[in-house]
Amino acid sequence: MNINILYAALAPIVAILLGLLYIGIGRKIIARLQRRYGPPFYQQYIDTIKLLAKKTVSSHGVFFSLGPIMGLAGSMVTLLFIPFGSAAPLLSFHGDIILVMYLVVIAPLGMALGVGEGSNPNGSIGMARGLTLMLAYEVPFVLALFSVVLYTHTTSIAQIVQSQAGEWSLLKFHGFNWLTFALPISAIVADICLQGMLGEKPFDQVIAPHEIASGPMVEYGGKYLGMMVINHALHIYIETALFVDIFLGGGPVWFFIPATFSVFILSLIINGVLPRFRIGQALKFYWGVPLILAVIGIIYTMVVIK
Amino acid sequence: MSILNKFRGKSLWMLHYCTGCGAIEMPPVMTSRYDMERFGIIPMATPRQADILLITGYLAVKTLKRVIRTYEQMHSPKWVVGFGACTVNGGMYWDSYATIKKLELYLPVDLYIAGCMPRPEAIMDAFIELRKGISSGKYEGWKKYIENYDWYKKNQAKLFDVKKWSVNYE
Amino acid sequence: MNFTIGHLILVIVGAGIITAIVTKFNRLSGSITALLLSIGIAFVCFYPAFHILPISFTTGDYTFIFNLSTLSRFFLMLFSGMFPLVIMATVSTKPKAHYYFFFYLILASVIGTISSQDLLSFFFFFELMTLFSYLLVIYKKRAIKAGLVYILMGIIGGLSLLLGIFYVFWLSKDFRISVEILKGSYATLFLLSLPFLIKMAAMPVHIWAPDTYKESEDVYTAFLSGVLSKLGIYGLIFFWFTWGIYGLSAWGKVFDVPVTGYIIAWIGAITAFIGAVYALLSEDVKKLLAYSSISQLGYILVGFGIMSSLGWAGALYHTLTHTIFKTMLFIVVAGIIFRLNTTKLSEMGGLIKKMPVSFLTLLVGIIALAGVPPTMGFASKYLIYSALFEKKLFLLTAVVFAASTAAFLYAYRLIHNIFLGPLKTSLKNTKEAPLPFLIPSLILSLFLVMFGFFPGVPLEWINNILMSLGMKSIASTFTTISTSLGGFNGLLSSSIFISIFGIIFILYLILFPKAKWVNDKNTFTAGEVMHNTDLLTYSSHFYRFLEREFGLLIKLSVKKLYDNILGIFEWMFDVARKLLYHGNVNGYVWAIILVTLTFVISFLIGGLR
Amino acid sequence: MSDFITRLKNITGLNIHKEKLYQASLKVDKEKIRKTLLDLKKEGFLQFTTLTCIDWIEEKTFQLVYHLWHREEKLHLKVKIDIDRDAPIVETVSDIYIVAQTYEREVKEMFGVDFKGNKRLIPFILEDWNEIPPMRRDFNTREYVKDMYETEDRTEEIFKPRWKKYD
Repeated sequence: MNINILYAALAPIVAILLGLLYIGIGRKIIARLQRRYGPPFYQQYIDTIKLLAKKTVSSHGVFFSLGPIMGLAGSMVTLLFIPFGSAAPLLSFHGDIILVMYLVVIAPLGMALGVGEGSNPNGSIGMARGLTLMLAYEVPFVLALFSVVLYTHTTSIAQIVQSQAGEWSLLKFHGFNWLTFALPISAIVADICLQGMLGEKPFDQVIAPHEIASGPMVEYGGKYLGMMVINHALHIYIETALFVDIFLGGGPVWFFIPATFSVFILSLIINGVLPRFRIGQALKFYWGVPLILAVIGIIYTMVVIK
Repeated sequence: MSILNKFRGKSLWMLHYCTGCGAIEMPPVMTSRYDMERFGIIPMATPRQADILLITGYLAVKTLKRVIRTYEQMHSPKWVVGFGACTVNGGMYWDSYATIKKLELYLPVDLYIAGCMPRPEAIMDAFIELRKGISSGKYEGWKKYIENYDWYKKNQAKLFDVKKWSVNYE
Repeated sequence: MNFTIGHLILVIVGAGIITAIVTKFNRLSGSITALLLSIGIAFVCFYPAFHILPISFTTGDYTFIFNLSTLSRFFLMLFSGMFPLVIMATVSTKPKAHYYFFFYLILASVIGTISSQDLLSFFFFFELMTLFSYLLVIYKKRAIKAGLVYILMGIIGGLSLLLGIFYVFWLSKDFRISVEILKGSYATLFLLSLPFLIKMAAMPVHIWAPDTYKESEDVYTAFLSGVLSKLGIYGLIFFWFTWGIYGLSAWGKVFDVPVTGYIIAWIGAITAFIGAVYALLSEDVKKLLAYSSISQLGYILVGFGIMSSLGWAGALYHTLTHTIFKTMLFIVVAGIIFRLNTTKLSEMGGLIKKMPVSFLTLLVGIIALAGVPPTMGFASKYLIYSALFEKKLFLLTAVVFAASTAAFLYAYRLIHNIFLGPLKTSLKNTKEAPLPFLIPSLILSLFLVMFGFFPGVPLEWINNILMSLGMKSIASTFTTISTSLGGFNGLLSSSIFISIFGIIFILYLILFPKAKWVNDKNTFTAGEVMHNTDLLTYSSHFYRFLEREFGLLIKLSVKKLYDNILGIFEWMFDVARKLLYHGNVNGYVWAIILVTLTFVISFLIGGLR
Repeated sequence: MSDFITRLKNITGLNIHKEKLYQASLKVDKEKIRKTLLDLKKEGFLQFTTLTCIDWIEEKTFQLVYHLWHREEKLHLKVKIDIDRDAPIVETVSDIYIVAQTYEREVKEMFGVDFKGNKRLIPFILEDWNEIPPMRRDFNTREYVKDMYETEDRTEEIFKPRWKKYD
């Protein structure tokens, strides 16, 4: 238990460092996809430190300043309820997947309040789009989770991870306990939803720098933006860790970190070659094929467990 | 603060104010051919996030007001780069009634890139120069702007009503 | 101290008369009298040393029975607890004498309804409640048209209830429901459910709600939506539990859920979703809250329809949550309307600096509405989802989850359009809402947060109800709720959130230099000076892109369906009028003969049976 | 083409000169401009291309040129009027061709020609302009530039920008 608390205290720092590293390597990979040389992999750290080292702090109001703080706190608390693979369950025995689904929302909600007080219409449009995108991807995603709950008879993430546990060693590879193999359709649906959660193309309507001047971030600069970048890094870690915990069996640290990274890179590669949907199209997309696939996945699960 | 300056030099987020023909030289610099992202330079959408204000081309009095307002909205430390002959001395608009001739009278220009137009190689070279200068703390235009605020405002006031256009007077 | 329900009702009526008389002389002292008396009544209902005894009296061979079951007590406390808070909010609006009189009469009839154990007195008090409620709805002149729809739907519900009661009587020759006789009777089930579905504004019969909520007096709307609509779920549980889950299961099961319950759950889910969509597209703050109310009551129906102990616990928990946050939201909004004199969302904006307390309470309200953890909204959502997961109702889950995500959308729209964005130039001199609006909303938001930390406290209460209804209780402690699938610790998650927030906030205060405050004009507008900051407001048609996507849904509104039905009726009556009132004496004679013949034949058939 | 011009001449009684293959010009009196344009619009000149102004300072006149385009006959017709430079007032044609509203605003701003009846003669592109209209030939640009914008180097005292020169 004490070790667990230590892990919990360290988890946010590790997650921030990992998330920033993922973004940095991701930028390099995107650059290579576009036949560029690309920035160094540690570029994101430099950017973050630079932003935090900016000297001017201009704020539109109390909640404008509190928004990023609330976002960061929301992301960190979510993080603690997601196990770090099978290595450290952190607090995940004290809350289950439904709690996590709602804790994830705190960060955008806090951000939304700050953005709203920024009194810039671009930010408000960005938030309206972000919430709509959430409306779009949550429905298929919750159905994908539903099939997992059907299969494992639990909503606790730690127990879902345990149910996929095999013998983990470098020599012996027991990947076949993964829910990805048991529930392939649901895993695909969840991965499609992950694309929207991470806000990668074709679902980057929220940021859309060319349309709405980077949307929610339009009035944020300097240190606040630094906090938002950290929050984004945390967000990337949370979403990918959730996916790996549920569908790729968590696993020990040497598997967990590369797994989260490859899940992120997969969505980034898709991001690299696609243009952007209109927000209405994104809604139509998610409520079309992925939703039907999710329902098929559930029916498949019901057949499998019988 | 020299360590922080090293970080600042390696991460330059740029707001490009594209008037006139200078804008056409930017796409090759941004994209695969010259790839400025490898130096940590990426274009930004709003002044709040940017470090460099890049002015590519002539500035009419009318656009100068907006540029100054944009500059004042940026978070310091910040730098201004004048790009092309038009920002140096008016260039081909040397006798135009509407465009300004010397940008440094109104904004603290840290670096001029001369030429009509400067080639992408010139821009890259200038960015590297800027990067070195920022890392060593050589470029401090934003400090000068604060120190000599009245001097700059006096110059600006000759062209337009600064009270109406500056964010600091509201 | 012991007293009967009859005493309680009489005392409330008496309090209403006293208040009315005082208000006649002086509005302000009338309001204060009303407030004090209502606090007294709440005290009487809450204080554990006071025992409210059952009462029954017989006239002829009929016995009226009034008794408070565990379920009734829950609702009694809900109603009598909310009552003084709502009354408090009326103080600054200074209403007329009959306003308070009717308000007290509504409370009296509601208490009569929830305590009556026989059908006739239930019907009597239920109808009285509808009538007084109608009289309060039309307190404002603008609401007369909306009130017409309200009373019409009330009458339809009342008739349905009466018909159901007569049917029960025809079956059992008794005005009390007993399980054996009712088994297998769809008709009674339908007739005895319809009035409550109307009260809860479930989807096909919801048409009275948006306009009534929008037009009725602002504070009364809080009571109407937050409190009175809960009578629907009380009625449903009151009648349905008589059948028992096993009795209902006799009609067949879908996914381990009785068919009737499954249908109710689907009605609830569709109500929740469509209500949420209408809410996020509405341009009027009260209409938004009205549709939100419809949507939230849909969740209660979903929980109720699952017919498991988790589902009913979820329904009852959400009843409590919704009562608290919707009453609060309507009171806060009433305060804002009191200052602004407008209900249009596009005429508000940027009020956060002018009304900080209202903002904070509304913020807590929408967090509870969205069901996000530090408030008690999450616990009720959690129970409903657990119930859905447990019974493997995946399509329902999808619809309910879509609805609850849509709730984020309209909740954000509510807070954004009123409080965020640039301050409207016309609202420069707005002041904070008066104290009578703020105090009740602060008290209620305190409850929302407190029960968010200790989600087990209300659940213990609900467990008592479940056990009295013969169902399994939910495993819980003060801080945790656990189900067969999982569980959560409310105190842990909330306190960790608060502490991390605190740590970052302190770091922020230490490390960050003092922020330079910038005004609304100093925003990124591509260098332009916004001389009119109203142009920066993004509030009307906030989700325009969704309007395009949900276009079909909007076109297929239920109201149009009713209009079409009305049109058909008008046409029919027109034809009938032309046939009957043609001015020809022969025709009248024939008509009379025809009607007489019909009666005779029907009597003969009846006799033959 | 020539047929059309001849026909146009016959119908409207105007003195039209053919200049190039698809170009013709016509000079009318200042008072007749509205009537002429109305007639020409009836004949099929539906497109009002632009309105230009020439400052004949020696003759003390402004020449306004209305450029019209006939789509079917492919004829670019220039209708010219002369107005007095000292009292530059002419009647608007913005009710005949709605687009003329903007062109008239521009001419008003750049030359100071007033258009009677134009409902939207508000300032166009110049902001805070206090001098005589800048496109008039008696406006001395050089002098104005010399007054307004300093050209000598005097940033030495404050802050000297660095240079990147490429020859």
